[in-house]
Amino acid sequence: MALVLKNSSAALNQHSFSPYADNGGSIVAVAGDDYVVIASDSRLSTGYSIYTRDQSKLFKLSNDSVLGCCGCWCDVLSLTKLLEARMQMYLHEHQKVMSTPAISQMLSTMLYYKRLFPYYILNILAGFDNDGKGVVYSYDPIGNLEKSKFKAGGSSGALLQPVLDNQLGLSNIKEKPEAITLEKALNVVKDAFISATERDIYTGDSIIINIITREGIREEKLELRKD
Amino acid sequence: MAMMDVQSGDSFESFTGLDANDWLNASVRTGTTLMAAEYDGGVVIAADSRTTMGSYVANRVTNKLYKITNNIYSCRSGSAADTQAISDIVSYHLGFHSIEMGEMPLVETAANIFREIIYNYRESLMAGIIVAGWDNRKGGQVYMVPLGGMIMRQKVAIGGSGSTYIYGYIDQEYKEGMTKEECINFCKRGIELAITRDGSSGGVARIGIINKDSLNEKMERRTFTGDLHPRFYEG
Amino acid sequence: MNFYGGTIHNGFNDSRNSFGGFRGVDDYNFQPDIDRGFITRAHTPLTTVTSVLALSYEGGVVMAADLVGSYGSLMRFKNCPRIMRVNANVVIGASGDYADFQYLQQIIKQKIIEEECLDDGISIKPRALFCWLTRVLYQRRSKFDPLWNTFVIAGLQDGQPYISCVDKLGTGYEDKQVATGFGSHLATPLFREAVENKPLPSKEEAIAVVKKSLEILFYRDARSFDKYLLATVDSNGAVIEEPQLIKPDWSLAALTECP
Amino acid sequence: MFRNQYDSDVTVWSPQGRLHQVEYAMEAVKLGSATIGLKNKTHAVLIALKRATSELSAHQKKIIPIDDHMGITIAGLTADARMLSRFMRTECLNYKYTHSDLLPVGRLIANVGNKMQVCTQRYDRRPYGVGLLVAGYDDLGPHIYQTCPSSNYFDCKAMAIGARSQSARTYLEKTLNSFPDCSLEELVKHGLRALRDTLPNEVELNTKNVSIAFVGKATPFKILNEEETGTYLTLIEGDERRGAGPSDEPPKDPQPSTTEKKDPVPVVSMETE
Amino acid sequence: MASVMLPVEPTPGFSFENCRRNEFLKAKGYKAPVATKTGTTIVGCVFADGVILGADTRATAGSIVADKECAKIHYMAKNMYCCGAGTAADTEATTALISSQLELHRLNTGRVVPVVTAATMLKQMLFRYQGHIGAALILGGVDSNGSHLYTIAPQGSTSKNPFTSMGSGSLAAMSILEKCWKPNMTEEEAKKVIRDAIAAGIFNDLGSGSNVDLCVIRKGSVEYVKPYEKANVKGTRTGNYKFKRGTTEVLSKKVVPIIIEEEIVKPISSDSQMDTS
Amino acid sequence: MSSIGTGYDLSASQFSPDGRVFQVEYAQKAVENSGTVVGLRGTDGVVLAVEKLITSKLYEPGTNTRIFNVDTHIGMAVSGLISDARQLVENAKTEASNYRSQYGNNIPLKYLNDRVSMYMHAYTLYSAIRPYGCSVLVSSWDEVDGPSLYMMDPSGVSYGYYGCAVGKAKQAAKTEIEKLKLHDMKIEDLVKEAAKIIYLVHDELKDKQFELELSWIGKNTNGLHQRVPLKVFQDAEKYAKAAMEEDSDSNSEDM
Repeated sequence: MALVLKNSSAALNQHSFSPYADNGGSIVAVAGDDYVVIASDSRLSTGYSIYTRDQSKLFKLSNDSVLGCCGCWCDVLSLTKLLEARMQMYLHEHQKVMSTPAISQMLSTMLYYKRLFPYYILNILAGFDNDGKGVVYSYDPIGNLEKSKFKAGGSSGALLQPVLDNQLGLSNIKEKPEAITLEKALNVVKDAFISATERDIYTGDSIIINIITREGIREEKLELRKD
Repeated sequence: MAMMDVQSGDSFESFTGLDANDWLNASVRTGTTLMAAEYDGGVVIAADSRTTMGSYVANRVTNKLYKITNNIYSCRSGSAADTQAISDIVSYHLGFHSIEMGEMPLVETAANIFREIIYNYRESLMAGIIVAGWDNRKGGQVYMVPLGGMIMRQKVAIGGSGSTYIYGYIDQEYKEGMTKEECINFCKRGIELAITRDGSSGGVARIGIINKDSLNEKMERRTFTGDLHPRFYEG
Repeated sequence: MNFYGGTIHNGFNDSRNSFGGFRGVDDYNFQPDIDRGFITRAHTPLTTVTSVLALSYEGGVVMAADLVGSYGSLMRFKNCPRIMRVNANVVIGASGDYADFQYLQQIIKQKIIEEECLDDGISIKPRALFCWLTRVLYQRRSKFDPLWNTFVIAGLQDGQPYISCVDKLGTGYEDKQVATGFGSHLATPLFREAVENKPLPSKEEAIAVVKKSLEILFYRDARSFDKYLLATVDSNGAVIEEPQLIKPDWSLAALTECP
Repeated sequence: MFRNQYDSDVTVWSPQGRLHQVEYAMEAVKLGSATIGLKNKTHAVLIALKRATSELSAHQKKIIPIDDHMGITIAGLTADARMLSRFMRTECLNYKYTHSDLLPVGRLIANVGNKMQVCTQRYDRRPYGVGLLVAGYDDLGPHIYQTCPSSNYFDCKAMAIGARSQSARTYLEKTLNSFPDCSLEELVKHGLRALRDTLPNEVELNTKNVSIAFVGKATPFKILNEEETGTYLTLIEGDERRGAGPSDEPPKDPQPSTTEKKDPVPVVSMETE
Repeated sequence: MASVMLPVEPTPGFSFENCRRNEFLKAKGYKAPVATKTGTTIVGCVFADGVILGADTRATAGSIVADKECAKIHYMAKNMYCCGAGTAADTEATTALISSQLELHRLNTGRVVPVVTAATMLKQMLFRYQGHIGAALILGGVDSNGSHLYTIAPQGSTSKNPFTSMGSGSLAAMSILEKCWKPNMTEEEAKKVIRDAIAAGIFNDLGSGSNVDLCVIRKGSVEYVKPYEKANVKGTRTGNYKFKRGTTEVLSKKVVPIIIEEEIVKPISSDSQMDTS
Repeated sequence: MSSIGTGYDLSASQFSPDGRVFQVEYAQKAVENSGTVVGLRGTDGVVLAVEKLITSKLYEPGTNTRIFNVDTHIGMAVSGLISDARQLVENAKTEASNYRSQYGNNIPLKYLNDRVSMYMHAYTLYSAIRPYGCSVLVSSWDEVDGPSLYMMDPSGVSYGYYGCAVGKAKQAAKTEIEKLKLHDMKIEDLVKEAAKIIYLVHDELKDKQFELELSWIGKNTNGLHQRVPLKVFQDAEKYAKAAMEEDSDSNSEDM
């Protein structure tokens, strides 16, 4: 889902103010039956410069839900802060932590609330659905929610998604194994990012991977090309 | 020259000069402060050494005093490409012309060839040039050929974006019949004053002295490096 | 989502304010909810200031910024300090529109005075100031009336060197080094050389790298100046030193052939 | 003797310079069941006696979490407490949103105090008829704060409010100096003993009517479940009970009574110091 | 007989036939396509016995890396090389054109071609097209009167300096050059400075990447090292992405034979050959 | 107190037949029920001293402080209903903050004093709200105007003082103050004298425990209002206690 953004540096030149910026970055999430994996690159950029090489775009919302956001980083900060506040209010109100499906619905409404001045963000929420199976919810900037088993998005979303479709979706492959193991998911995610880094200048530096299982969230890091 | 130096054509961009990415698609400009002044026995020409792309200094040790012939130099301000191309063409014409005439080229002739080119192509050129030199007919001469393509002989001429800040200085300090050293200090101080106020000027002050000796040897040059600049009022 | 009720001025330096769309709180001291009368439209920067540099070192941080306020290409104001000492372990620097910086400086000063008056032994930490600043800038950005600045916050967060940066949209990030404006192109390579995948430099090394970067910025940034302020924050507190001069080397001029 | 004329509105000063409506509001705190707050160097503990309106009904909720680093127990009109706790929760959320840091406890209490004061000065509002014990932890360490309907608040080493809380206070005053160096477990035991002193003879502490919560340096505010409460209760099984004061004589509010030569010592005095 | 199929031999140089049409479309508000600006880092510096040029090897199309191993240091003459930044096609064509003219010039004059000649030819060509040819060049070479380094901007301005950098990574490179360059460096020292400058561009500028190419030009000898240093290596992928035969299911099969309708044989007679003398 | 119980003293918007507004007087009575507060102004600074009564051993030492910083250059000591007083402190802080944001410098004390006393007075006009039950001392010092000390009481009336006292032992404290030649006393001496007065007027019997609070502002603090440093505080307390012994043996004056 390409972020349609006019070239902000050109706009800045004529000193008309644009409230948006494209700070790059990509997110990939893969859900299995008893696990869900979500990964983001750690490069925050603007134009041809790198702001920082070490910015995680994954936000731990609860022990079984992690949100990956990239795109306009000022919107990402605002949305995630608001989300964390809303979740704490839910906890106070209902004395229980929000489930992933509940978060997914709330996030959708929060995005649509700003329909006429959107958050320019690619959101991918990873967690467990109501019957305990791994699930990936992905959104467009104004809250259109889609549930799936795997999803890629961000500046190199177009490069990553076909790899996932083939390797995880097993499209056009005759004998399909009955389930994708966590091993396989991790390998595909890492390899997809390595390939994306080759061809997308906004993706690189390193990947941060959150592996979410019933036991909790484990974090892995993998170095990528720094150019 | 009353109007704000239009050299910063993309004025808005360099006007604020804020956006660090403006150099990505900026054309090369010589922001520049130029001076040329007659003295008893010749002329002194002076310029700063900064060329900018937007607000990025593309070259901090530029030579803006461009040789046309041994005894005639042009001081370039405005688009680097335009002023270089024009100076090369004039230099070609004048070389050809002086061979035909069999005598040393006149400063006035050079100035008029500049005027001819800049006037006829005024829509597509951005060049503010001071032509200065010495010839045996009229001695030391300074000609001002600004953007519109007019021509004006002056005792002392200043040009480039930095010149706006030293009008007061030259009006007060210029005296006729200065000695060579007096004229050099007059020009050097002018450039230094402009450098401290104009963002598009900087680096070192390059000075050239043209007189009757310049006919056969290289023009005498002096360079006053940045660290020796005096510090003026910095309120 | 208009986060702060009331005008920006007294909106955000009053933590009792309502929260987003949740009017859960009844404001016990009447707060004039006047919006500023005139239309808020993005103004263009006029007097602008150039790069801010900040680099971490073992046990502290150093920040540097020159002293000129450019009015377009005119170096109009040569005494524009833009590194502000917030408290004993936080300094904040700004590039961009100098008027916007002065406006926000007043508000931060007032926020600090209120803390000092409380005299409860707690003073704002750099990350809190950074987060507060992102909210202020994001709100102004959302009203299309931005504070046209990039701020760099440097200090000690729980004893560890801390540097963060926010631009006029509210895009904020933390790193071991930051350079804004032209510094992001000219100083960042030298800063990354000094801190990336190696232990933090010593205080002297860090200051040397910063001074070399200032020198290169003076050569290459047409809106820079050779007089600057240097601030350090470490165990002996936040110190902004007296203005210092860059010592440039123009020997290159002689090497360029001039026919 | 002049109380009846001057005790109807909160905007009326009595000739002796007292606000009777506010003093009556202080009484409401005593209607709530007893609750105790105490702290050592690293933790702040809240212990509350939960009362069930009848055998059939569940026990009321006495301890309300505010944020990761703070929680409160209430004594008095629970509805008023709900409003105050909602205000405190919102303030903490605001501060976390704008500063990504925890709101220092003292500052929030000051805000709560100022918010409550408005209702003691205006005709159209009545004072909040509830006292809070606030346990919190911030850069300055653990805190126990007490707020009163008079909108005054106190930074305490330990405190007890609610029905028959005077006997708990006496216990606390005696063991006060040992608190700073107590372990968390020791601290909770002291609290439970103090709470037990407030019980009328026929009532015993059990996992149903006791609620324990604590907050500390690395421990976010936590209310113990029944099972955890049980383990602490068994720890104080052995200690003999110090006799509680006469069960229904409401002990003096911690504030001193202002002795008025002419006026008989009023049941309740307004702390005016 | 020129059948309609045969392409008409195009006249040399640029074709201007579409200019009037383009103006017409622009008047209608149609936005002309923008030649994608490619990022690059190219540097050059003079040292004791010659000139060293350096370049990265990434060509970008927008935000996508089009070529990871492209060569940006172009041959101009035996004693001269030229790095190009800006629009890849323009740098390629411009340097090739001038290189061929330099060869003719060398044959006509019988002498080593001076570097200033190449600089002048390049600047006059670029000036003629007023910057529409997006080529930013760094020309380095050694000739009879020493080693020279020229920077030529797309509009046609030139400058002659002991060190320089161009392209989107030029500022990153320039910070290293300003820090490390010294007059009369040895070849080893100069190579290190050039390598560091390009590396600064590769790692800090998104428009530049992959490897460092380097070209040392001394009096009478040239050493063009490509790659001088592979600054970045592709991550090793753990999965294997070869599909064994039969992975893709064959759903249906259909064979269509080729029918030959007519066969014509045309003999070529031997007497119509070219006149030779 | 002739019209107690006559019904003319039930709201601040009522005059009694003899022209008095009793609610204000009752509010002033509330001030007298609280600990004594003393303010002393010398040649080069102002000292504020408070007898903060301790009502329970369960409280932390610093609780219920009665001395506040309104701004960096203004101190405020309060007596009477402390929760009312805190509201006034908040109001004064806002005034000082608004002044600085509009005029760019520190609010002069006499102007702040006007603003806050008018604010207090507003609460003495209507029946829907009651007067503030506290008296407030404000102190400041600056290069040009030197030290200044004001006191505002529930009626909203305020005067500048060299020395003033409010609260429980107001009268006793005033007699002590009148003994001092404030005109030519330095701030270091004022601190000792203020501590002495508080200790002197403190009524051992009725309010067993109290905590002395001391703050000063003057040339020596270059215009910053601060708590008195520990060393100076301890010396002042020693001086006060010593003065108490002399006083109790000589036993000449009555309490």
